[in-house]
Amino acid sequence: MAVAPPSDPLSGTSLKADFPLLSRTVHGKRIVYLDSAATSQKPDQVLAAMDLYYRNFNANVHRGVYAIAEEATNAIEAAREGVRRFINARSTAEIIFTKNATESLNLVIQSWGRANLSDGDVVVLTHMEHHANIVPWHMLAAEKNLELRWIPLTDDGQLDLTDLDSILVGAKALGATAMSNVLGAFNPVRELTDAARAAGAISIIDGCQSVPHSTTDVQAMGADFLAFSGHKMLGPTGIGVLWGREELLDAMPPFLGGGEMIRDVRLDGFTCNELPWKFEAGTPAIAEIIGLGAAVEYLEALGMDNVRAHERALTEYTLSSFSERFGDDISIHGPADSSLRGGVFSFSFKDLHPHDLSQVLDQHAVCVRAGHHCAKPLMKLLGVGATARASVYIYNDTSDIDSLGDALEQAGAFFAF
Amino acid sequence: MAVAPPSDPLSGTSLKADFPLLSRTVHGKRIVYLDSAATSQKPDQVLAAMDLYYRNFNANVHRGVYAIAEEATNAIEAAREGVRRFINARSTAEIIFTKNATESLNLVIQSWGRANLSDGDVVVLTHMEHHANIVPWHMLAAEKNLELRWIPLTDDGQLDLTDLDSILVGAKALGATAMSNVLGAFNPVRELTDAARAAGAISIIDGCQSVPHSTTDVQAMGADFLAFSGHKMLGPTGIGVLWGREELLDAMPPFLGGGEMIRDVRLDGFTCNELPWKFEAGTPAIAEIIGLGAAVEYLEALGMDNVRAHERALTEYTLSSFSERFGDDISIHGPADSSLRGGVFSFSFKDLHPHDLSQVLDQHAVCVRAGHHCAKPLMKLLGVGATARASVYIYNDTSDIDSLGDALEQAGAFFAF
Amino acid sequence: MPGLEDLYREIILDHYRNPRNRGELETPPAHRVEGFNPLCGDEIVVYVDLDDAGVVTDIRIGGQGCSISQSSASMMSAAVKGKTTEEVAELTRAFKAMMSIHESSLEGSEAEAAEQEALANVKLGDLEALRGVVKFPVRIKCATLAWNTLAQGIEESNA
Amino acid sequence: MPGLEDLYREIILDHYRNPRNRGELETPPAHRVEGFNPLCGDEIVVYVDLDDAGVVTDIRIGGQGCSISQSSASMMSAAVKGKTTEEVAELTRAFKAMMSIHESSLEGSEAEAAEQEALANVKLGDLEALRGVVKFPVRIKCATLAWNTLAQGIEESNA
Ligand SMILES: Cc1ncc(COP(=O)(O)O)c(C=O)c1O
Ligand SMILES: Cc1ncc(COP(=O)(O)O)c(C=O)c1O
Repeated sequence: MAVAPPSDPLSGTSLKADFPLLSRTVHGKRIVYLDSAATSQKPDQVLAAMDLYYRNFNANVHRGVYAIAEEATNAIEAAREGVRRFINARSTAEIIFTKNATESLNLVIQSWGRANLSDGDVVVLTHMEHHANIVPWHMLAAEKNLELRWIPLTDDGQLDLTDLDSILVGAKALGATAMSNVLGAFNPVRELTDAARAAGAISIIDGCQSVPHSTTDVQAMGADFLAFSGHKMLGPTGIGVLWGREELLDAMPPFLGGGEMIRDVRLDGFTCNELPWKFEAGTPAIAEIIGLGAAVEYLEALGMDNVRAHERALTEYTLSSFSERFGDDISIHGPADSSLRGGVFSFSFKDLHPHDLSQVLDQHAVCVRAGHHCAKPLMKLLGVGATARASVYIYNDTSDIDSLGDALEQAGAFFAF
Repeated sequence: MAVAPPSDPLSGTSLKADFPLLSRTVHGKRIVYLDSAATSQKPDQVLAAMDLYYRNFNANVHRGVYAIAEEATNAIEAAREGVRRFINARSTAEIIFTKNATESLNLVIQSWGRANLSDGDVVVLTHMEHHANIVPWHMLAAEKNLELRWIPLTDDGQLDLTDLDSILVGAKALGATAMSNVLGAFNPVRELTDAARAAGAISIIDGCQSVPHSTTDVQAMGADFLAFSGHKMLGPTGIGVLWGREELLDAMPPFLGGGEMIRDVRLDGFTCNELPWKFEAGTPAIAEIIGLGAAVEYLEALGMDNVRAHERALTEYTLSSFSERFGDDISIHGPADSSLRGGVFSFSFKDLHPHDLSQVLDQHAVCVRAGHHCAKPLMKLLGVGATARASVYIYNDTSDIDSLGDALEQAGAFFAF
Repeated sequence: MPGLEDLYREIILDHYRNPRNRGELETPPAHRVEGFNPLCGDEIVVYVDLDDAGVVTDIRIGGQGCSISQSSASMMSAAVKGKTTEEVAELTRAFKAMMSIHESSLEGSEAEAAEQEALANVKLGDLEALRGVVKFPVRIKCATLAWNTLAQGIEESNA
Repeated sequence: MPGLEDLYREIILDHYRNPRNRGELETPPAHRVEGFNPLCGDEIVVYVDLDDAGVVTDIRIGGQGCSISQSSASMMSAAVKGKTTEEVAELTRAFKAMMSIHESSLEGSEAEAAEQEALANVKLGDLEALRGVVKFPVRIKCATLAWNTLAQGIEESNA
């Protein structure tokens, strides 16, 4: 259906105008924002949608008969339908709003995990998981005495699937990120979920980095659960999504108890509401859901294949221009082939510590992250305490990469004295 | 220190100008918003604070070296200090940001409860609790086989504390709302927490309705935990607070696992970060925390004693003018004495069903809620399936109450044909 | 803008004030089933008696709710008495079709369109008075509560 | 606006490139303690040897981190060797006082003011070079990491 994408269908330069923060200056220079893997900037359209809610129909949802309460309810349910369409879920019953991807993962791991796992059960994770898909498993493992197994990595930062089937033997669940927030690697999700299903395990996919940057089709993915965050995909903070297969969600016990998630409450017990509300206790993040809905519309208008093509073009530019400019002075983790990776570049530069490096880059208004990126087991495997990480999104263009390169040169010079 | 408050130190009329939604019209009439117990309107100041963040320093927090990441981190930690001051907590280590009060309560009940309660233990709740302080206990009770006991109510909708000490015998925890979202009753929190402590129970106070409407001093309150939501106190959706005593929070196991809440993560385990971050997994609701900080500043500038005095004056006006206008046609649940109650009026009017009533009121642009208000056990006790509820806040004034009265007259006439 | 008269037709208020078939039936032989509207607290109890041929020989309604949910239940009770479960199912589909908002007809297949037409021929009688509810979307669940509860009751007593 | 020169003084970069007392000590007799900066991933390992009189007879530093955390650790190791634990505690307080941002002096009591003055007399020597870190608040934790870790180590070996 899709034709081969042109080299770069989006112009990051012209999109910049939609993002108010990108016209800000820092230390007297125009900001160069290269930390979208941590959080993205937000377009005017998203801010306007939330503002409209607060100024025109701010009211609590689902329980009001009056006009603005109905408008608010319709707006969040329309956003739910927008998210459903965006990831091609079968039904809005499968779209659960959470506060962030971390809560989404904890919801599955605690609710599904407590109900379905017991002493000695095996859970398989990858060595490139974010803490959000590790720590909740450690917590459950301590409670239930589970065995955690780890899918290793190849030298160029991809999953090493050589022994996948034997690793999965006896496993009840597989947790895997669709794209690494450190290595940039896109993982072969369908291959993973097929292998998991064959082994009798459910699969829980962390889509934090993949959903904002590529087309998502949960049905084609073959997964059982998918978690992602709004703030990394042009949406506001305070909103995440858990998608899950309806049969599984239906069978799971509730996670948080309170208003909205009940059908009846008595002194001696309660019954749950239907999906998706069963898992949405308390007043929802109404403005944030509306903002996420607007973000999804913005991305759909661009076309996710175009987003991916743009970032792939930018990835190729980055890899080649940096290798040309810096040769062996720079080393970028993860796959070298741009078809296997997204626009997240964890790198080391000369002998500079990432923390010092990003401090100097900041003086040039270049924003990159330095740290363990919530992936300490991966850092240990890479043999580093931290990396510097630059990451791009729709509004970035080659001039941003050039600015980063210029700032790297300055940093090299500064620490060479 | 505080002198007897004047009859009404705030003018709701002049405050209205700060709240953009209140100038909206519905069905051709200017909106009369009387549903602040469900969610409050937001002043320009709060919306501007969030907008400023998104337009000027939107970045992920706690992990960035660059300028805007530092600005964002400082902003949320300043908001934490603002909340600490607002409720007079000893330390910001005790201020935990959640997504809403429901999550705050689930956090305590699940984390503290799982670690400290076991088979046959007793938990005491009041018969006027919101589902958010009932359902999580039902969930834990089913898991741990706990006994739930209920503090009964007097005929005029106050807690009946006659047998409090005997109800508390052997109890490990007391859960009580500081103010009922149905009856309007302010409960004698200090008396409750003293009795609980004497019985060896911790106390978990639901401050959703009290914190927005009166001065809060967690140290004077004598409680162990206090939960409240931002959206009911001029703040945005998607943000709640849990305050807890540091010793208890320190000893509790983590609730959600992921980034931010860790000190170290290895393949074989993890160690927790310090308070308050230990309980804040994942990217926080950054904009929402900043918005809550601005809301707290707005309320502090008004003075919480003034807020209470204003609402008390409005309560007196409502009770007396409605009794004059409607006599026996209206009956308002909860205490008749305005010193014992806040501005939340659940009522029945003639023989009209609340749902029908609020539909008619909506035609007159008067927003009141109809339903069980997430307090089904209380509804059953009151012998009703639902009530209509009008609730006021700082921006309401006597003209809003008059508009409600006028609309009630029209409703009576409409259904009398 | 829809007015209150669109919602509260006189016949609705009549059924609300003078509900038909209010009460209980002995169980067994009757089957008892409860329905909740979690949003507003409305509760409905349906007692239904089916004979061996699947005919609704008797029905009673209990519970409490707003004028829409109560009048809908009352009208339903009058409409289904003496009907077979197939006829009840068809009536239910027709009623729910009337209650559903078709925001986009793009999604409907041809089969659905044919079904729509078939249902359009089902006589709704008094129930037509509830058509105005569609203009007040939050109230649709009030109107359909009794119907969903009855459907569940019939299903359970067949099981 | 503070410039990079305020942060990266020459003496800091010297300690970073040529860290003093880098290595390990045998445990026991030495005590080993690890410190983490959860925000950036810096890790420091301090080996400290105390004699019966509470004198730091030897100290070694391991781990990895940025120039600020590493140079602070290096300078610390040089500064504390041969000192008593009381002297180390005083030096630590003085260093941390230098590292703290006093946004408001309103809150400080008179006793605190006196303490401030006493600490001002403690000679920090090379450590003075780290004063510029205060202008870069996120980096303060880098500078204090080694000190907190040492304090914990001394506490543990006294216990
Ligand atoms: C007394 C009380 N407790 C708890 C809650 C739950 O608050 P939220 O829905 O913001 O979690 C509410 C409000 O709905 C309330 O009024
Ligand atoms: C791969 C991955 N998983 C999970 C998360 C956690 O997302 P959040 O912090 O929004 O919960 C992130 C982002 O920090 C991520 O990059």
